[in-house]
Amino acid sequence: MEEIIKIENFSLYYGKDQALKNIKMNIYKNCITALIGPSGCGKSTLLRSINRLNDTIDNIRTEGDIFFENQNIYSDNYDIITLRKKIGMVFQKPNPFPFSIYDNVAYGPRIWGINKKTELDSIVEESLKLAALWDEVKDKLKKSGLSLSGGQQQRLCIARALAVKPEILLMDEPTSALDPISTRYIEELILELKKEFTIIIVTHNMQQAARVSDMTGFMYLGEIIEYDNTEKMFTIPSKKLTEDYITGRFG
Amino acid sequence: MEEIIKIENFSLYYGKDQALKNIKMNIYKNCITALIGPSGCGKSTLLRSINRLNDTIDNIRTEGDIFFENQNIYSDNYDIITLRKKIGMVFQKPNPFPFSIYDNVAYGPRIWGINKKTELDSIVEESLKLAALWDEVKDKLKKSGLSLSGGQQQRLCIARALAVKPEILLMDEPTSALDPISTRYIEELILELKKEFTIIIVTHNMQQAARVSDMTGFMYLGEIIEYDNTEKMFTIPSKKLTEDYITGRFG
Amino acid sequence: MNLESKKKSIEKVKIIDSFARKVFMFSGIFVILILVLIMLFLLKEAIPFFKDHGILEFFFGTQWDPTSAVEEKYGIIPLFISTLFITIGSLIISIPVGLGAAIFFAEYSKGKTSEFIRYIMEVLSSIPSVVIGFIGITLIGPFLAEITGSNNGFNAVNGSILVALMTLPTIISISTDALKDVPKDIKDASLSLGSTKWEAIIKVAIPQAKRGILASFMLGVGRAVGETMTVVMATGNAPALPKSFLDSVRTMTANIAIEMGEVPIGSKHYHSLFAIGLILFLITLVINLISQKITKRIS
Amino acid sequence: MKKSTIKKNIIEKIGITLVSLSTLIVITSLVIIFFDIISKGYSVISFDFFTTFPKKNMTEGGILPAIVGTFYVTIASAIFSVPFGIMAGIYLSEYAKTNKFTTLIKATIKNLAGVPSIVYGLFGLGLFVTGLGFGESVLSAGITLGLLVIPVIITATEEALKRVPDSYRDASIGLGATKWQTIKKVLLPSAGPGIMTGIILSIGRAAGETAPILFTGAAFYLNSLPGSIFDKFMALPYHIFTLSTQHAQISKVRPIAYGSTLVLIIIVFLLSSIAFFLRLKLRRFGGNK
Amino acid sequence: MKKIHLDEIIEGLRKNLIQMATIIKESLDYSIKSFFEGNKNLAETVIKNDSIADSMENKLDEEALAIFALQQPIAIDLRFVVMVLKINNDLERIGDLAVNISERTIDLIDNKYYNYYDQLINFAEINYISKVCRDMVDLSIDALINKDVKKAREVIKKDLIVDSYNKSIILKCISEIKNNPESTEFFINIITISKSLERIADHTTNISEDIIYMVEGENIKHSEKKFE
Amino acid sequence: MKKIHLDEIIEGLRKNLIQMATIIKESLDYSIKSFFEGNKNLAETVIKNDSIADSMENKLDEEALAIFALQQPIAIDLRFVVMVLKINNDLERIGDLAVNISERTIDLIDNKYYNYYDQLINFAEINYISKVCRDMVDLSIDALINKDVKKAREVIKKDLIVDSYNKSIILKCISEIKNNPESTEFFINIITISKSLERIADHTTNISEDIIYMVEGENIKHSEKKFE
Ligand SMILES: Nc1ncnc2c1ncn2[C@@H]1O[C@H](COP(=O)(O)OP(=O)(O)OP(=O)(O)O)[C@@H](O)[C@H]1O
Ligand SMILES: Nc1ncnc2c1ncn2[C@@H]1O[C@H](COP(=O)(O)OP(=O)(O)OP(=O)(O)O)[C@@H](O)[C@H]1O
Ligand SMILES: [Mg+2]
Ligand SMILES: [Mg+2]
Ligand SMILES: O=P([O-])([O-])[O-]
Repeated sequence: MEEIIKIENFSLYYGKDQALKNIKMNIYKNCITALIGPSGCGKSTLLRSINRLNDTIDNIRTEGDIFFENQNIYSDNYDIITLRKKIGMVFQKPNPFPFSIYDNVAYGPRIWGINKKTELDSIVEESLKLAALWDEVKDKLKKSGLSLSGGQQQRLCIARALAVKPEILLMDEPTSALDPISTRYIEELILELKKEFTIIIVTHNMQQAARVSDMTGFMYLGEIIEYDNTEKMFTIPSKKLTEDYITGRFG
Repeated sequence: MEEIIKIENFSLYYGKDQALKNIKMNIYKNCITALIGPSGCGKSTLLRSINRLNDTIDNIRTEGDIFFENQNIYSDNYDIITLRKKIGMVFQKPNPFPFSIYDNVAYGPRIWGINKKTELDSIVEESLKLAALWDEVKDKLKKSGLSLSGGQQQRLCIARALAVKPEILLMDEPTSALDPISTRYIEELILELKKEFTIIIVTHNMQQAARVSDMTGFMYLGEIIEYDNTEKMFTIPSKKLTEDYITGRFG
Repeated sequence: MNLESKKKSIEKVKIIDSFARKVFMFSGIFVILILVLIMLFLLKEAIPFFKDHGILEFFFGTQWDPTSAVEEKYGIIPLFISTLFITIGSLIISIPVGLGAAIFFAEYSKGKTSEFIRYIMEVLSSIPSVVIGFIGITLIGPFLAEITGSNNGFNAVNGSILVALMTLPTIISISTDALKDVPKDIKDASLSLGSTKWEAIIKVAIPQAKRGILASFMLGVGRAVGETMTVVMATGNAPALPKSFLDSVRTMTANIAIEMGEVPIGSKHYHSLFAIGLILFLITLVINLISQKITKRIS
Repeated sequence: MKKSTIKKNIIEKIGITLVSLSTLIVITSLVIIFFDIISKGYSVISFDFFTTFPKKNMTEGGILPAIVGTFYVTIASAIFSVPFGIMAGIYLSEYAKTNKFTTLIKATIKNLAGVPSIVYGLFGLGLFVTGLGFGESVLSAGITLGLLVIPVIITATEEALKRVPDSYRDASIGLGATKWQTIKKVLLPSAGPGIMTGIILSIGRAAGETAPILFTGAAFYLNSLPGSIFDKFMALPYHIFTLSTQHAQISKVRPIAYGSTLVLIIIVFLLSSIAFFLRLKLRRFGGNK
Repeated sequence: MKKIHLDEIIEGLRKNLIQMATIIKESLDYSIKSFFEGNKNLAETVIKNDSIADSMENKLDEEALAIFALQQPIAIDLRFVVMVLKINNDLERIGDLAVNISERTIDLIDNKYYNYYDQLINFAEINYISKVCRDMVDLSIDALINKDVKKAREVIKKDLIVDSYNKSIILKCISEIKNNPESTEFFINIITISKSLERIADHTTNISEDIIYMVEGENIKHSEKKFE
Repeated sequence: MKKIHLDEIIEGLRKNLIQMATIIKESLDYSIKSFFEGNKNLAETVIKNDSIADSMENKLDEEALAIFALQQPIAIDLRFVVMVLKINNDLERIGDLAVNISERTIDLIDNKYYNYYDQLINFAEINYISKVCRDMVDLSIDALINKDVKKAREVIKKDLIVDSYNKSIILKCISEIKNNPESTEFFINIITISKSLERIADHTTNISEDIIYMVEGENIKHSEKKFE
């Protein structure tokens, strides 16, 4: 398997609090990697370190490197704007912009200077198809994105992320605000998207990690305790801590 | 098994929308009964019909009867205030009052005219012990209930409900706002409480219904589709709809 | 979308971004400076008076008569007491009525009605103070005169009623919001323990909304203290120490409004008015700080 | 039913009666105010009332200069306060680092919103009228009113931006947008109605304020409309004030006073209605908490 | 590393189980054929191929375990996976028993125990039992493929026939041995083969019970309902 | 609150499995005893008690299934429940084989096949094999109770011994039959018993492999590592 991201001895501090401790981890291409662990263990922080979205927070400090396409994204002069284009993100709560469905998806391409209607049209259609939403919304692209149901909104957000043709998709608990049926839809979509994208997903839902991911990383107190293929993690984890956590015998 | 509640041909309308359709269902004493079903199928509505908390909503209309202690709680002149004392409720989000831990638990007894300090003290202690929270808070009863963690808050709410010595506890997705570890704690608490109380729990989490309940009712579009003992429901449900829902093959 | 060919436009976008940052920073700092300036200016214009006149007499003097032929008196006490009369008088009316109405709006009105009520409050709060003052002159004054038997109704009672009208919308809308922000859950929790709805409101909702309600009172105080035109128009404006609510009063704000038009610029009298302005500023500052402290703890 | 339950129910009845009474008091007051002003003011309202100057020592004629003056001074205040208010609001909410200094600034601005308007009047007199030598003029009064409402606009902008969920910012930045692009394309459109509401309310406030313009430019009577921003002006609220308290023949000008009051009330009523419905729409549409 | 929706995963598991069944059925066919035809090569093939069945069994077990761990099946899915685990085990045993038969066949051939074919001709029952056994295997695999409860019940009924053939074969062998002690090895081998066939029939019965459980959710093992 | 519900359920399952094992062990002990002592009553008890084992097997299966459905175990818990399913199956087979032994014993007693005890004395191997078999059962149950991988590996090693005893027993029986055709029934029964014991040993080996898998997470079935 080809490595697409290499995290090397990466640490992150919020002010004086160390939220990530010496993370070492390789993310493989076209794999779904799940991050699990108790609340506050640093899953979201790690995810947001990969597209440098943490930069928007004051008072943050990092050590170590994260390599993407063999370049250290934490080196000076690294082009973060382009990085964020290549690494899309989907959030916990569906957060479509208060625009029409079309404009939501077209937002990214427009930001990136695409304004030709025909070109935008085809990007919008393609992205919505990829996100398995096209059939449901193709007749109401002008309607507000907020008029959709929760699950559809989340797929719209996925389409929006896909519209700038990223290579990696980061998902931070993408189904925790959804009901079980929408959750299943999104999970299947994720499995579908794997063919073309590399996906990293943070989830509180152990079964979800089990169902969708190829690799699973278990984090605890800012560290990666165990990182292995999912089947192994859920049948024969090698660390006691992992086993205790996934079997609900924690604390 | 002794029946504690009998729901007979109960229907409920919000204005013109029928939210519950001809529900027939007996709740058994000292059993944990779980209600599952897709979003909007009427689980919460049914739950709130049992302690007549739906009365707070305008424009509501009911048909049919619910019997508690062999009295129809929907008959005229039925003493709802006392009914609610006998049927406690725990909500989705932990919602302690903005008082001290002590005053939270003492609230119910005080409402019911108990003001003697010694008496209150013993009720508070007893209720907190029942809710498996005593050890964690006994040294800080004067602290605000809001200073506790989410899981502790929920147990405080349970203690608060127990303090008026109800016979039945209604729980509406009591762990959906909690992390998996706090969820486990609450689940174990629920199993513990079964010895003394009858519990009805609404949950979105199928595994939770499986883990804690003795009886499970599957609702769909305002109807009870199947109601049987939990083991049966999760191994050999008799209705195709139930099987589709619990195995995630819905819609 | 060929990324490499967009490299240039990325550069452009970045330049625009940093330009925008500078513009916002500049205007932000500019506005902030101006606001700071106000405070400094008040201070600057007030200081000559204190230097010249001394602080003690200003604060403890019981007579305000700057234009006296005999001896100019700059005692703020009558003005201060007047302000106190109006503030307390208005709050005596507006707090119970406001809280009562807020409870009604938040808990006992529903759907369309509650939206309509919110609208009414907004309209009420937007009525300019001159209009209220005008009502004081034309409606309430004569009415008070009739029932008290005095020759006109321009006194502290009139002012209090009018200022109460001005503070009511603030108190009602903020208290209503605070009560409405109380999660339904928590009231349901109370009901499900066997309380009546009233008990749930009094024992749970109000404690929960306590800070918001208190903040609304504080803002009411702020408004009452700072109200100018209404008081100028409806309280008679006698600069003497009031003895009862039926006396005519002259609040600090009214005093500035009445005298500022007539004073020679740069005179001691002129600076004395700035001194009153500074005091007003400080009083409202304290009130605001308190209310901010209260509200901050809510979130 | 149990005794305790009966007692609870009686207490509840009394409580409901009391709060209903309070509500009745509030609504009745408003009705009385409107009824009084409308009933006594509508008779003087005519086309001429809006288009002519006052006559015969203001016992007759219209209120054209007062309306125009109010319009001018309100516009002047808006020109000054709106752009700076919005930009400062954006700066504080989006750019300023969260530290003690920023917190202090925000607190100060909130405080300034609560400072009595007469104090602004003092400041305007001291700085613009005399200090900077603008004299009593549209300009001095406009800037004074502008300063009065700037905190309102800043706060409204800030709050409207704060209501835009962080996830919008994250989503936009996550797609590779710059901060400015995010503000322009996502935040402002989302916060727009909220900011707009703030602006309209502050315009209403500026139009109705009397105290700040008392000594910064409002005139008792002028026989011409202001020709430049350095001219004095008549203003509707000030006009009402003078007619009802300063005029020698109070009873003679009373109808005109009523008419002016009615006009002023209608203006602010319209403005606050617009603001209200804007906010309503915002709440319905946005749901973006 | 491939992940698909639960239905597809279940379908994959089913396919693999059917493949396993096919392998086992072939093994059994060959072993019976080798026995009747005295075909040593064929018998050796059966023995050699057993490792394929073994590794297939392991693979299926692992797959089922992975489904438990990763998909957490319930209701019909759960019953299916549990059934796979059990049927897998039965199939593997049938494979082993086919190997037994082949081993006995080789023994018979290698040691040229006399009157080989003649004796078999006298033994109608050994022919019958192997035919019924093969039928049962076919039927149970059919039942598995088509979730056909009727066929599964047929299998269960046939088990009694096999038992009675087995008994009479053993008795016959004993009397043959007594008549002609020189044929002891031969007939003991025949007994072993017959017993193996009887065990195979038992295992097809188990499989059928599992299929019924899976489809109808009713456990009829060790119960009186078995022959309904 | 440290207590964990799942732990209790798992513990309950373990207890029931151990109880099942105890029942089976007793069955086996009795059947071997009845064989050597020619105690028909004892043999009949074994047969009668088999239904207890059968219902126990069903109960355990159902329990395991309920755990899958209701608790959705993963990792160690999952391995444990799967192991229970398998061991349960093996135990039940051991029980069946014990019944087989008892049936043969009764046959031997009823038909008064001659020289009963004398023949047994000549047969050291039948004594040995039953002893080793019982040891294996004991050891594997011990391994199960104490999650003792070492003991489980011991069991697996002993399987080879049993196989060789079984072979020599069969050869010996054949030669006895040839010498004395009248004893055919007797020796064929002995062969059956020996084979049953050999199968029992096989099942204890399975059990041990499952225990190793549960504890160490390593599947050694059909693998070369088996005898390490
Ligand atoms: N902006 C921030 N400033 C300061 N500390 C923060 C910030 N964001 C997160 N933290 C802290 O960093 C740690 C890791 O937080 P993070 O959100 O990454 O956890 P998480 O594993 O995603 O948790 P959850 O499952 O609850 O989302 C926590 O202790 C948290 O309190
Ligand atoms: N106060 C109300 N007024 C009008 N309709 C309502 C009200 N509350 C619920 N409903 C409607 O009644 C139906 C049942 O709602 P209910 O909340 O009982 O569902 P639920 O099964 O609890 O859903 P969820 O799992 O999302 O909590 C839904 O269609 C809902 O829209
Ligand atoms: Mg997180
Ligand atoms: Mg609900
Ligand atoms: O493995 P068995 O053939 O003895 O069940």
